[in-house]
Amino acid sequence: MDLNYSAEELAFRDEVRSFLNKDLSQTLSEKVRLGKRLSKTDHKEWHATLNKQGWLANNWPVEHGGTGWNAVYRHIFEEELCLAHAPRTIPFGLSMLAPVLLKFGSPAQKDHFLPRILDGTDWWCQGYSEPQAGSDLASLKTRAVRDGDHYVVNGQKTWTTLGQYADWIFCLVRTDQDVKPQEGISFLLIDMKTPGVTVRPITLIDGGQEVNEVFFEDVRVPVANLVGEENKGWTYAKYLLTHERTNIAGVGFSTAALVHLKEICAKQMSGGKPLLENPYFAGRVAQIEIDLMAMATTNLRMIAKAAAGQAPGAESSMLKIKGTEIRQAINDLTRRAIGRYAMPFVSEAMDSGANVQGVGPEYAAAASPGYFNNRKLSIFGGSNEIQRNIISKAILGL
Amino acid sequence: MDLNYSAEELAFRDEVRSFLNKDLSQTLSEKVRLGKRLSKTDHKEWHATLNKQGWLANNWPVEHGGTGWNAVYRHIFEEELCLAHAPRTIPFGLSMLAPVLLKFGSPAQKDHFLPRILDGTDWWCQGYSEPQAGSDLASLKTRAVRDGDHYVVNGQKTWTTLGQYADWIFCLVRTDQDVKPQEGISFLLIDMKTPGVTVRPITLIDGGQEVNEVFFEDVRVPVANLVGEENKGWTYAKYLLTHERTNIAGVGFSTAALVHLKEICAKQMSGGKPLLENPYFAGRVAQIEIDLMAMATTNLRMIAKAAAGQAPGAESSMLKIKGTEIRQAINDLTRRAIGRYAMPFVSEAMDSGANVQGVGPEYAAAASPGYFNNRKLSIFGGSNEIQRNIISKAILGL
Amino acid sequence: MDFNHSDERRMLQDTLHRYLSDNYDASQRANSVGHAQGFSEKIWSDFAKLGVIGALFAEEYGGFGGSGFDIAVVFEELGRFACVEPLMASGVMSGQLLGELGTEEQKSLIGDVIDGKLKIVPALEEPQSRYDLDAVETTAKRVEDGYRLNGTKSVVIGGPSADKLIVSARGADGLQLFLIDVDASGVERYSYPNLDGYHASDIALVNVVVPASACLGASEAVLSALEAARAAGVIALCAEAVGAMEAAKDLTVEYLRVRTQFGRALGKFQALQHRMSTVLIEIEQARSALINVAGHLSAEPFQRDKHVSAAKNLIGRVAQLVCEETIQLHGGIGMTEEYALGHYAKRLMMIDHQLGDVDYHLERFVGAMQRESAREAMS
Amino acid sequence: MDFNHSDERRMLQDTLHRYLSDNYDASQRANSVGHAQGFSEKIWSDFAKLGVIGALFAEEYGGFGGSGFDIAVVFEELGRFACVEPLMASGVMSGQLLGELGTEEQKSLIGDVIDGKLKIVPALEEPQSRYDLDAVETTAKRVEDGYRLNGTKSVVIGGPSADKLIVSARGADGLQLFLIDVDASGVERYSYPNLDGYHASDIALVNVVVPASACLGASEAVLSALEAARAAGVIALCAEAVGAMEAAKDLTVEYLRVRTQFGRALGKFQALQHRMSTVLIEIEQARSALINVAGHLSAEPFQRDKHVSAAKNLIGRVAQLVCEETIQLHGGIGMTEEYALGHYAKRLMMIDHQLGDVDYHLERFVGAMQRESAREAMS
Repeated sequence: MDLNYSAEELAFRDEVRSFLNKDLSQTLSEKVRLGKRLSKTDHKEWHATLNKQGWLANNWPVEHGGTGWNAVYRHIFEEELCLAHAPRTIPFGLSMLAPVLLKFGSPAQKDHFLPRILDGTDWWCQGYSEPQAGSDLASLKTRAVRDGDHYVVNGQKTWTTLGQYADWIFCLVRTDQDVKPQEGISFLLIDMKTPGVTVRPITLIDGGQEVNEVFFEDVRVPVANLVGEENKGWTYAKYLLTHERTNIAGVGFSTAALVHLKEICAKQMSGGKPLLENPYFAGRVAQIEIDLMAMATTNLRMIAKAAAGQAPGAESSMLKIKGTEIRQAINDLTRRAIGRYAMPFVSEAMDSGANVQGVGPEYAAAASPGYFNNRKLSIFGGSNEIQRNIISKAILGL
Repeated sequence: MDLNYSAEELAFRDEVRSFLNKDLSQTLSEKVRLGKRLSKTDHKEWHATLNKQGWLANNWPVEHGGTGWNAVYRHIFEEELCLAHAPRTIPFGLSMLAPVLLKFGSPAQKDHFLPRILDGTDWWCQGYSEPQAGSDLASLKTRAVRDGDHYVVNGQKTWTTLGQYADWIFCLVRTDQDVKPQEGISFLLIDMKTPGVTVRPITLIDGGQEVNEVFFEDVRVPVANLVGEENKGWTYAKYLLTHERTNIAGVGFSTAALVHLKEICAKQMSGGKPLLENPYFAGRVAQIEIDLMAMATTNLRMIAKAAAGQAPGAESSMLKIKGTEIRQAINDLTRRAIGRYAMPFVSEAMDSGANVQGVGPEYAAAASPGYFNNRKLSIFGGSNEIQRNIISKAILGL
Repeated sequence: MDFNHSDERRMLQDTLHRYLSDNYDASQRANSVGHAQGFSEKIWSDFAKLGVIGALFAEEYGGFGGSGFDIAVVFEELGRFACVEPLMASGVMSGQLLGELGTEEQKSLIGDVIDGKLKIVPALEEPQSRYDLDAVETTAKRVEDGYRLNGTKSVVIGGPSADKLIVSARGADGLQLFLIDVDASGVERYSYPNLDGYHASDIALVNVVVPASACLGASEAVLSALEAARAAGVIALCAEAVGAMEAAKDLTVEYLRVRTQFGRALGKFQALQHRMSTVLIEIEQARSALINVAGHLSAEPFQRDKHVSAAKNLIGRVAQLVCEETIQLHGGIGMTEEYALGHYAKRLMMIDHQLGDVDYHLERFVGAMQRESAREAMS
Repeated sequence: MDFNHSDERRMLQDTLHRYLSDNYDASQRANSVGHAQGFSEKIWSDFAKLGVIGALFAEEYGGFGGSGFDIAVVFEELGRFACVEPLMASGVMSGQLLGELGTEEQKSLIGDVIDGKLKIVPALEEPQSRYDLDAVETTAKRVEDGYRLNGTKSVVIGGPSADKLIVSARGADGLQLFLIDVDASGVERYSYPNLDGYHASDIALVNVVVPASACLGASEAVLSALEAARAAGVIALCAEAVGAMEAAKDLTVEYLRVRTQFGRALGKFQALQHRMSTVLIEIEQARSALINVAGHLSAEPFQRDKHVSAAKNLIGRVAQLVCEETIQLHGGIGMTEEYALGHYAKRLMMIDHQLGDVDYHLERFVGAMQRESAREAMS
């Protein structure tokens, strides 16, 4: 039993730190720290920076341009990026589609698509959820009907994150109506510029537009864009969901958010003293820090297990639930910490590079929108209720 | 809208107070305040005192020796008794059996049994739960088979509160095996002295023996002791359960317990100051007091509704849940308040009239046992889970 | 004991309910939210005509209400319809302050307020004051025939539509209140919407000179008048919250009934049923806390303020539960701006940031509890 | 980074697990609980033979362990079997104090402790001290060749079976520790069982005269030694709690599987499933907190004590959740003394009353957090 990093791991951490020091611009990290909305350009620039360093695809094998890092290295890397307030990488191509292509894609698909993810040619988005499906993913209705060398796709996807920026979408579509829901699904790659594809952004209650509806009306997709076999899409989807859950606990995000919260508490005054000296507020912050200290170790234990080749199973559901609870609790305290300046909402002031005057201290603007935005954490990626069902089945055998 | 009592109600409250001042002995109220176990004699004496005053049967009609009070008067009465640390009256005869007899009993049963409840001749207990039934009451298995002028009863009841002191037990028994579970149940009155009745006390984790198993082996019960019609017992049982839920919120108990907790907090020292000056502990106490202030009003609103003749319905389930949560939270804080003296357990010192030396301050002994004992509040009388099912059905229509 | 509203009060509530049902749909709300000053002239003048503003004032000032329960019934309906017109700012708190402290001339303005012609808005809090009404750094310097005010008032809800402000300032005479015109020289407003659709202003006072007659009451009475005004304001906020909770709950119950997942209505899943039952129970608690505080508006200050803190704390906690659970039970749709739930959820959370949040009032309640306990120990 | 125990430590854990499985059933436990001094001679001497006591001490004192993780594996097993032998009292805390402060002669006693022949128990807390180790009112007056001790030590767990005590007292030389015999003149023990089956004593010291050689170390080192001893004790308590939680969870999962209600296994009800999943998640958190504190026993005091408070706070909260939820999910049967669940539930709650409860350690953690924050602001 040893809670410390090895010398090699520590050296790697230093390497990451000095890279961030050098290549992550202050402008960009300030935007992230203050919770501003990033532009498409911000995201693309950051991907390019990481790609130049060779660190963009940190969960791909080396032969495809990945780093080949193990779980501990990936953890160190992700944590350092969070603490330095680097932008998140966009996961749809890198960590969702790529693992599926690597495992189930044709050689032609791998050769064509993987490099384009790395060099930023293709921005991918995810076409899973549908308006009537929700947590019951397998009940999806978007249909793809074979017509010669094409599938003709009709239907609608929703909650498509950053779909408005995407060049391509990977979709689950129904190719057989007459079998059990899970058995008639295929995994299709669709060029967003194909006629018949329409994107409609959805405004969320934080005022941002990060998700979209995507409509398909007689969209013709070459059969070559089918991944794996027809009607086997559910298998690939489940494989993808396992990968989606890497870093599911969000320890790095929570750690960075807690640091930010404490900085705010040191500046906000309450009864003539810094808020962190108020026992009620300090008690709340302490409680979260205590929970986070434990979860960081739970996370490392699961990572060590994964690095040793043991399947994560229901543990990732546990991490998802606890991780989102902690992040949401930090968001909640951040909102509270601000006091009355948590109310003003100058939406334009939150846009990347906007020059509109905000209200109150600079850290105030994103607090309440951030609280509301992160309600999504317990809803998407398999709602926390679905995760509890998984735990009950897997560990309790109930 | 008026939150105050009327002049008549205030006068009645004063009358109750002066009665308690005069007729509730200090010895008895001290035992209750300190959470000691009451003896059979303690209970019987208190019933006799109330009966002498004419206030024992406060939910019976006047013609049967009751007070005829409305819901508000009953509420005032019960609250005053709690605040004065009077013992609870034993509800099995007074508030459970009696309403059933009054509504469904034969004239002979009323004439025989009701006066004996008042004058203390008969101590009743309740034979509902069975080992395999639990919350699923209707699945009970104790059988009564007709044999001439008798039923022959075989089976087992459990969780029979204070059954070791009882003279009689009212039982739900199965008289027809071949119909739906609810339809083959009858309501039977059984003399505990009948051959074949055995009582075995159950020790609970607080060290007390307040519940029992009751075994029936070929127990012969006169047919005259059947209440109402054969196989209609479920109707009577449901009627009884509604009555069991009077004062279900336990506002008076919680109020008295909170006063007791604050007295403890004023005496216990923490870091050289009274515990009530510790912001963390005081914050917890305040939170409960705030919840209790609101629940007291919720309770009065429901009482006002009941007094106006509106059926209580799912509201009593809400009161049961919130009421037990608050009482259990006060028990929890009382245990915490004591500090290390919450650990010693000199069981004999808790018995009524025992002369064994306790450990630590006099209020310490009952704190932890009281915490554990009151875990029952959310289990019995329809577990809080059952109450949530009721709420979902009734109000949500789910 | 009587938990029924008087006939008059029930009629007022019914009238307002019907009016808002007929007139305050999503598009009307969007108009008010989108309006540069955050309200609709039409709705405001209708409120005046319907007697909704008058219901917030006592008869002696030309109104026909002003009790805690009058405020409660009005604001419960406003909350139920997610109404953003700044009635609390203009109708409740400044009314209390003028009534308590105003000169006859100042009180005479209340008639215009009731008629909907004038909006007088309290501007009390400052960037560093958090929720303390007496942490005032704005200065009032005596000058010939009056005072010169300097300072900043922050997040003044209703500020953009205000005609006059009641500002607090500290000077040689202690803490004072002044009634000033928004277009007085040196008053600078920076206005913006809040997240919940209300509009507010940060207001800089730069050498604003006011006559002595602008002063409200004697300074020794100011703090207790501010607490009384806070009590009335808290009743309005709590009632608004209860209305919003009921609306959010109704939307959610309906959604659980009709939305199916895995072949069953969501409402058939026991885990969701049990969570929804908690929401119901806690909303009943919130309603009781509201009744308690509304019934104690004219009680002696110690008891009144204990109920103020109890209610604001409890309702803040329940509001968060309702907000988070109703969004979670809805899933993604509950997070879209298009769907009404979000309006209630945002308002419920922002109410916690007005007149003291859950912790602020917990701390005040603890203080009251400790004083009571010390008093009992002495007696 | 390595989350696996060393082979030796795993072997120790396996050995102890097998021994307790074979020897510590309900009736053996009842014997220990019912014993006038609250332990079984047989079990104690077996612990010594198996090396369980030795595992709690470092090699320099004749043991073969003594690290945080050694303590953790032993006490997790003791907790899993609801073992009431006072190993924490005699093996962990007094070992730390003797090791840190003892004279050579005093340290030489550790061999007998490891062999199971001697029990040395710390008697530190007093009726008014709550959880503060330095709130000592027991007095040590210098007399010729020694000290005279007067005072009361309260709820000394393991007191009834102790041969020697380490008592704290305050005198002209400040806070000091003394090693005294329980049968020294003036030592009066009142012994009793605790609710969880452990036995304890209240100990009056009435003019107890001890030689100067009974004193442990210099007084300026006492407080930091006490905190180090507390850290070791907290590791033992947290590990015991984790073992008890696992056992309570296992009983409950099994019960949910086999118990039917309304024609279905209880475990099929989604509301119960979801609550059980919370219990599981929080037990994982508790295990992580235990690992954190066990891994920091020899860290510098500030970091060590931050983990001590974090672990004791978190595990106290989780213990209450596990206690209350597992009883509730069982229903009535969970409240009977006959069924093992109650033993775990009671122990879990009583652990909160040893060496500082949830609030005590929250307050300490807050203090550490504030000092850290102030330090960062300065740098």
